[in-house]
Amino acid sequence: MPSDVISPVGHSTVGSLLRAPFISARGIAKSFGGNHVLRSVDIDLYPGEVVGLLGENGAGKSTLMQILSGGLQADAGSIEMHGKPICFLSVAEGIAAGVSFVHQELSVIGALSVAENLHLGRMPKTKLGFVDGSAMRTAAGRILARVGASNIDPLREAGTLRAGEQQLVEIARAAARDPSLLILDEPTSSLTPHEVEGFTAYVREARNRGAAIVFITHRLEEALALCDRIVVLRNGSIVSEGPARETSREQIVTDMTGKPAIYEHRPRHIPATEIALKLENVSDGRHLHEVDLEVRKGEIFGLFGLVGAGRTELLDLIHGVRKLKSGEIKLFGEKHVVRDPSVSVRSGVVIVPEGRKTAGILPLHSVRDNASISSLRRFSRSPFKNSSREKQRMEEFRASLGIRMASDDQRISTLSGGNQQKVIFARALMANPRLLLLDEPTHGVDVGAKVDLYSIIAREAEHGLTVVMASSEVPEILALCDRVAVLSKGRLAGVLSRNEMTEDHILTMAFREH
Amino acid sequence: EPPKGGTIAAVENTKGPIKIAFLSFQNNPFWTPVTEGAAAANGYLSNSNATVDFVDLGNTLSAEAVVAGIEGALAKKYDGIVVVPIFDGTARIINEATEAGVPVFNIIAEGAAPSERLAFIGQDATSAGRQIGEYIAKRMNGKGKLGVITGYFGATQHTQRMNGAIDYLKTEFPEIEIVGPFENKDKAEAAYSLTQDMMTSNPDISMIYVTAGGPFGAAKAVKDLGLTGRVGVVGFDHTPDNMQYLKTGEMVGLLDQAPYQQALDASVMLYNYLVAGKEPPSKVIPVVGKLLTPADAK
Amino acid sequence: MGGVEAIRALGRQREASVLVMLAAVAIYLSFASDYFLEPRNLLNVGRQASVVAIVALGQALVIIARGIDLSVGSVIGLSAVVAAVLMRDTGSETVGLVAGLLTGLACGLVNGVLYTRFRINPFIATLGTLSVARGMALLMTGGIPVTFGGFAEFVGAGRIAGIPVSLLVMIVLAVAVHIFASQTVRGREIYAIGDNPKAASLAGVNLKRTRLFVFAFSGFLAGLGGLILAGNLASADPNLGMGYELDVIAAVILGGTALSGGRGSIVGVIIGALLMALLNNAFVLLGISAYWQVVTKGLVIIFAVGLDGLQRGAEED
Amino acid sequence: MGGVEAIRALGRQREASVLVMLAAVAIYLSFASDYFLEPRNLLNVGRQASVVAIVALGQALVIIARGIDLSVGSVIGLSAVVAAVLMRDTGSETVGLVAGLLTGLACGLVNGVLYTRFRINPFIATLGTLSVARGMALLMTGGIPVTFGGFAEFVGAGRIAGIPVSLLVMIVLAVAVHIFASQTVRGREIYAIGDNPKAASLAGVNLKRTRLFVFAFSGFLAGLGGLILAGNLASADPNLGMGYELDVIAAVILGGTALSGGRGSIVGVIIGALLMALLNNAFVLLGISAYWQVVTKGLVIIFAVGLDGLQRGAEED
Ligand SMILES: Nc1ncnc2c1ncn2[C@@H]1O[C@H](COP(=O)(O)OP(=O)(O)OP(=O)(O)O)[C@@H](O)[C@H]1O
Ligand SMILES: Nc1ncnc2c1ncn2[C@@H]1O[C@H](COP(=O)(O)OP(=O)(O)OP(=O)(O)O)[C@@H](O)[C@H]1O
Ligand SMILES: [Mg+2]
Ligand SMILES: [Mg+2]
Repeated sequence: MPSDVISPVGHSTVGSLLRAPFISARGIAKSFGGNHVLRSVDIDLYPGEVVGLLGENGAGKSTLMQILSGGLQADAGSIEMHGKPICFLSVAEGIAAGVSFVHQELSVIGALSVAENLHLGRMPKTKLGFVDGSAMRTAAGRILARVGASNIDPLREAGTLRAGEQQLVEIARAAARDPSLLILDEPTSSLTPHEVEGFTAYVREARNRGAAIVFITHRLEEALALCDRIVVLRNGSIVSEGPARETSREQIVTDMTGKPAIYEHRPRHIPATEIALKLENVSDGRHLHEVDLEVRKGEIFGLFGLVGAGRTELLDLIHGVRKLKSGEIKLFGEKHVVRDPSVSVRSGVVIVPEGRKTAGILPLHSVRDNASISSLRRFSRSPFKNSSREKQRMEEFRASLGIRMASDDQRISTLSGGNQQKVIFARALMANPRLLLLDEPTHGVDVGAKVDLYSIIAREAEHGLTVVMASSEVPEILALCDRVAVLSKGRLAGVLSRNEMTEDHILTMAFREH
Repeated sequence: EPPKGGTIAAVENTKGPIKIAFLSFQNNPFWTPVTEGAAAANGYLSNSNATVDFVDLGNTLSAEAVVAGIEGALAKKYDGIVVVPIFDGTARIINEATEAGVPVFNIIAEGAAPSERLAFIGQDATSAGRQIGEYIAKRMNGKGKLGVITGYFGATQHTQRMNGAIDYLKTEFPEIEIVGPFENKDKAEAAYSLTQDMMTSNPDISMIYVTAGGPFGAAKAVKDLGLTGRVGVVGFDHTPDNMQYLKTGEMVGLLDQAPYQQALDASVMLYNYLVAGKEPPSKVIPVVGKLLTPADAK
Repeated sequence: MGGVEAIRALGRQREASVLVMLAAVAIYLSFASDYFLEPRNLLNVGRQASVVAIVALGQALVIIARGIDLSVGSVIGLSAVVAAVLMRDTGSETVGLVAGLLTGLACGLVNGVLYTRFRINPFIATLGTLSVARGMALLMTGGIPVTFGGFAEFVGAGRIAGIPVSLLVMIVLAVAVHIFASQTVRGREIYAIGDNPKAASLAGVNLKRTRLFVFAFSGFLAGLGGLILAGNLASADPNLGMGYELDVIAAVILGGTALSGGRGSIVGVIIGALLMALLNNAFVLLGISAYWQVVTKGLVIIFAVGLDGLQRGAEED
Repeated sequence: MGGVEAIRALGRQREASVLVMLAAVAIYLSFASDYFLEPRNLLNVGRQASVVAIVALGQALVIIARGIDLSVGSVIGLSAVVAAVLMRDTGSETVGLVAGLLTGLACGLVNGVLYTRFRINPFIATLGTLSVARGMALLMTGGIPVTFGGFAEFVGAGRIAGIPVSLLVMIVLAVAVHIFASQTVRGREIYAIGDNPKAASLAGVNLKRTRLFVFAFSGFLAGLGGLILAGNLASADPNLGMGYELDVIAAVILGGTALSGGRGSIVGVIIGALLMALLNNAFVLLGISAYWQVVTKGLVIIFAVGLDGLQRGAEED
C-alpha cells in the first residue's frame, strides 16, 4: 500500500559528511539481566537527515532510542551532542535538550482533551496563572494541521479517538516542540494511507528545517521512500548502513534476518464443499449493516477497509464481544449463538485481537501463562490445570513460531513487540481452533516475523483451519488471502477472488461509500 | 399516676398541644430500655395532649449526629428536646436550642463541658467508675491483679469510668496492680482475645474490668479458660448477654444505669416544665447505679 | 434542540445519576415533611454536608491521581487537637489555628513522602498514618477533649446573614478547587498522572511532585475540616473524625470519580456529599428507625450508582 | 549456591518484607516476654488471627480479580444472626448453620450481580451491601444479641489436642485456597482477569462468571467467619464484625497483593493476618501503654510495607 503514497522523491541532497552530527553515540551497550540487547553500537545523527532504523523485533531499536533520549541509561559507551559529552538522566533532560520521542506504545492521556495532550508538560498560562485554553486550542489546531490531522477537534477527549488518530496526536505532540532530534518509533502502524500522507509531509518539513529524524518501522517501503539513510540493527549490533537510494527491500531483509526471506503466495485449491462460516444479513445496529458472507473451510479470507469500515466490529460480532442486532451467523452449518467470547473460544472460534497492549497481553503474567490461557480448560478435564501439558505445548509453539525469549517463565511485557504478538498467536493456535480471527495480526511485527506468521497462517489453513483476517496492509492481503471482502462504512462493498485482487481494485472498492 | 418504673407525675396541661423530641441512638441492647422509656412517656403524656416523638440518631455514636439531630428538631419546631448528648461537643448546640427557647433535657451521659440544658439526669461516669472500683476492691480483698479493658481510647465516658475506678484503687488500695488498659473498641471478640492474652502474661489476674461494650466476651474467655470462680469480670449494663454470665458466675458485678427510668422521668419533667414552668428538682439529678451481683441473677 | 442536547450531554456525565437521586430524595422529602423546604432546614443540610465535602475535595484530587487517603479521619482529629492544645497553652488563637492547618499539611506530606519516596502503596501508607495520627492525638490530650472556641467556633457554627459560615467556606473552596482542577496546569497534570502515569511522566509531568501535592492538599483540607468540625462542637476530641474516611471516599465515588484514577469532577463530589447529608436529614425529619436508616442508606447508594451503570449498558469496562 | 539463590528469590517476593517484619516482631517478643514462646500463647495468636485470615482468603481473590469487597464485616454479622435466629426458632443446629453459610453466599452473589449485571463499581456496590446487610441484621434481632452455641461454639472456641479448632479450619482453608489459586484453571483465570480483563475475556475467560465467583466465595467465607466469631462468643450480635473490612483488606495488602489486581499470594495473606494478630498480642504481653499501642500499630504497618518499597527502589509502579 504505502509505496504509492510515499513517493521516493525529495531526498536530502546535502551530504551528511559536510555537517557535524547533532548527536553521536559510541560503543553503546545495554543488557537486561543476562540478555545483551545492545552490543557496542556507534551511531551518528545529522541535522536535516531522516535515518531509517530497521531491524527485527527485539533487535534493540527502541532500547537504543530510549538511551539517546534519556529514558534508559546505557551500561557502557558515550554520547556527544554537538561534540560535547552528555548524559541524560531522565526523559525531562532529554526533552530540555531538544529530543522528542513518539513512543511505540500509544501514550495519549485519554482523560484530557487533544489540545491538552499536545501541551502536556508545557501548557501555556494566562497572566493570572490559569491554563490559556484559547491559546492552547489555536496552537493545537495549527500543530494538528502540520501533521495532516486538521480534522481532529482539539477539544475532543483524547480517549474517544481512534488508535490512528491517537497516534497522530502523539506525533503532533512531538512536532509541537520543534525538536532538534525527533524519534519516531513505529508511528505509522495504525495510520490510514491518507494519514500517512500527512505524516510524510510533516517529516519532510521537519527535515528541511534541520531536524535530525529517526524513523523506526516494519514497513520497509515506507522506510525506503522516506529515509535518507538506512541503518539496520541485528541482535544489538549495526550490520549495515548506507544511503536509502543504494539499497533495496531484498537487501534490507537479508541484512535484518541474515537470510533472504520472501513469502510467496502459493495458489491453493480449496474444496468448494464445506462452508465454515456464513453471515446472513448481519447488522449490529450501529456500525455494520446487512453483511452477507461465506467463508469456506481451510480458506484464508481477508477483510479490507479503511479505518472505521467496521472490520473490527465484524470480527467482534463473530467472536461474541458485540451483540448481533439482526441476521444470523452459521458456523459449519449450525447456528452460532454468541453470548460471550468464552463460549466462542470453547466452540473453536479464537481471535488475535487488534491492540496488543490493551486487548492482547496479560502484562503481569509469564509468557507460558499468556499462551495457555485459552486452552486451560481443554488441557485438563479436572478442575486442576495440567502444567506439564502447558509446558510441552509452549515449547512446541516456541519452536514452531520462533518465539525469542530467555525462558517461558519470563514476563511477557519484557519481550519485544513482535515476540509478544507471536505469543498471542501461540495462544490462539494452542486452543485448537476451527476458525481463527485475526485483526491486524502483523501490527508492529518485523519482516522476518511477518514471513514467519504468514507461513504459519498458510500452514494452518493447509491443515484445514479457516482464517478470517482483517488487515490495513494491501500487500499482506495480496500475499496471503484466497479471497478478500472489502468493507466500506459498515457495508459490504464486494468480495474479490484471487485473480480479481489488485491493489487498485481493492482500494477503489474501499472508497465506495465515501 | 406515672406508669410503672417512673417516679414523676405529669401536671395538668393548660397550654395546648406540646411536642417533645426524644433523640437517642440505637446500636446495641443498652438502648432498648431507653426506647421503651420514651414510648412509655409518649403513652402516658398523650392523655395530657402531649407527644414524645422518638427520633433515632442512627447506629454510630458521634457528636455530629447529636448536633444534626438537634438542628433537625429545631427545624421541626419541637417545644422541647430530650437528648442523649454523650459528647463534649454537643454543649454548643444545646445552648443554641436553649437560647432559641427550646429547653433541652440531657439524659444518660453528657460531656464534661457545661451547657445551658434544663437539667441532666444520669450517672456521673467518674463516680460510677468509683462505685465499681469500691466493689472491685471488696471482691479482691484489696490486693491482686486487675486487668482493664476500655471501649475506645479517648471516648470521654469510657475514660471517666476507667479513671474513676483506677484512681480510686490507686489511692485506696495500692496493693492492687493494674494491667492495661487495652482497647476493645466495644467489641466482645476483642475483649475475648485481650482476656486470653492478659491471662497468658499475668496468670495471677483475679478480676477484669470492662468499661464499655462487650464485657461478656471477657466472661466467655474466662469460661473457656476454665477459670470460672477464680477470675471475675465486672462491667456495665443489664443486657441479656451480660446477665447470662452473671448467672453462670464468670461475671461478678454489673452496674446498671436504670435507663428506662431516666428516659421516662426526663420526658415527664420536661413536659411539666413546658406546661407549668415547673423546674426539675435540681440541675443534675444523679442516678446511682444499681450494682447487680450474681445474687441478683438467681 | 439546544435544551434537549444539553440534557443529553448532562445524562452522559457520570455525576448525573447521583444528581437524579439527589433530586428524587429532595422531591420526596418536600412532600413527606412540611419542614424540609424551610430555608433553615436546607441550610442545615448544607452545613452538615460541609465538612465531608471540604475533606472530599482533597480526597477527590488524590483519587483522580490514582491514590487514596484513608488517614483523613485521623488527621481531622489530630489537627483539631493540636490547634486546641496550642491555643490553650499559648493563649494565642492564631498560633493554634495556624498550627492546626500545618498539622494537616504535615500529615499529608508524610503520606506523600511515604508514597513517592518510600514507594509504599498509598492504601497501606495512609492506613498507617491513620493509626499514628490517632495515637498522637490521644497522647497529646491524654484522651480527654479540649475546649476549643473563638474564630474556629465562628467558622464551624456561626452564620453570616443566616447562612452557615462553614457552608460558605465549602462553596468558596469548591469553586476554587473546581477552577484549579479544570483550569490550571497542575490541575490538568493531576488528571494526566491518574489516567496514565507512565505516559504523563514521559511527557514531562513530574510524577513525584504532583503526587506529593495531592496528598499534601488532602491533608491540609482534612486539617481545615478538623478545625471546622471542632469549632462547630466547640471541643476538640481526639476521636474527632473517626470513621470519616469511608464517608468522604463514598462522597467522592458517588460523585462519579473513578477509583482507578483519571476521571472525576468537583461538582460531582459536592453532589455526593450533599446526598449523604440529605439522607441523614431525611432520617431525622421522617423519624425513620435506626435500623431502617442503615438499610435505606445502603439502598440509596446502590441505586444512585446503579442508574449510571444501567444507562451505560453493555458499553465497556 | 542454591541456598543463597533461594533466599534471593524469596526476597523478590512481595510478601517477603512482611515476613521479615513478622519474624522481627516475633524474635523481639521471644526475648522481651517469657510467655511469648509458650505454645499456648502461640496458639492463641493463631486463633486470634483465624477469622481475619479466613475472610481475607476470599477478599484476596476478589482483589486479585481487580475488585474489592467492603461488605465482609456486615456479612459476618448478618450470617451469624441468621444462623442464630434460625437455630433458636427451628431448634435445629444444622438448619441454622447451613442458613448462615447460605446467607454469606447470598450476600456475595448479590455483590457479584450488582457488579457484573448492573455494572456498579464494586467499591460502591459493596459499600451499599455493607449498610443493607447490617441493617437487616439489626432488624432481625431488634438489636439484641442472640445466644448461639453447639457445634459453632466448638469450632469457634473449642480445641483439638490443644489446638484451637478455628486455627485448624484456617490452615485447611489456606492450603485449599492456595492450591485453588495456583493449581486450578479457575484460579488461574482469576489472576488473568485481574491482570487485563479485556484480554482475558477475548482469550475466552468468562468475565462475568469468574467475577461472580470471587464475590460469592468472599461472601461465603465471610459467612463462615461470622459463624466462627459468633461461635467463639456463644452469641450472635447484630453488630458483629463491624469495621472488619479494613482489617481484612489490610491483611491482604500487607501480604503483597496489589489493589490494582492480577498479583498476590495466599501465603502472603496469612502472613499479613498473623502480623496484625501478633501486634495485638505484643501489646498485651509487653503491657505497652495505652496510646502508644495505636501509634505502634501504624508504624509497624508502614515499616512492613516500606521495606518492600525501598528494596524495589526505582523500579516502577
Ligand atoms: N525492561 C526490559 N527488561 C528486560 N528486557 C527488556 C526490557 N526492555 C527491552 N527488553 C528486551 O530487549 C530486547 C530489545 O527490545 P527493543 O524493545 O529494543 O526491541 P525493538 O527492536 O524495538 O523491537 P520491536 O520492533 O518489536 O519494537 C528484547 O529482547 C526485549 O525483550
Ligand atoms: N464514525 C465513527 N465515529 C466514532 N467512532 C467510530 C466511528 N466509526 C468507527 N468508530 C470507532 O473507531 C474504531 C475503529 O473503527 P472500526 O473498528 O470500525 O475500524 P476497522 O475497520 O476495524 O479499522 P481499524 O481496525 O483499522 O481501525 C472502533 O472502535 C469504532 O467504534
Ligand atoms: Mg520497539
Ligand atoms: Mg480494526
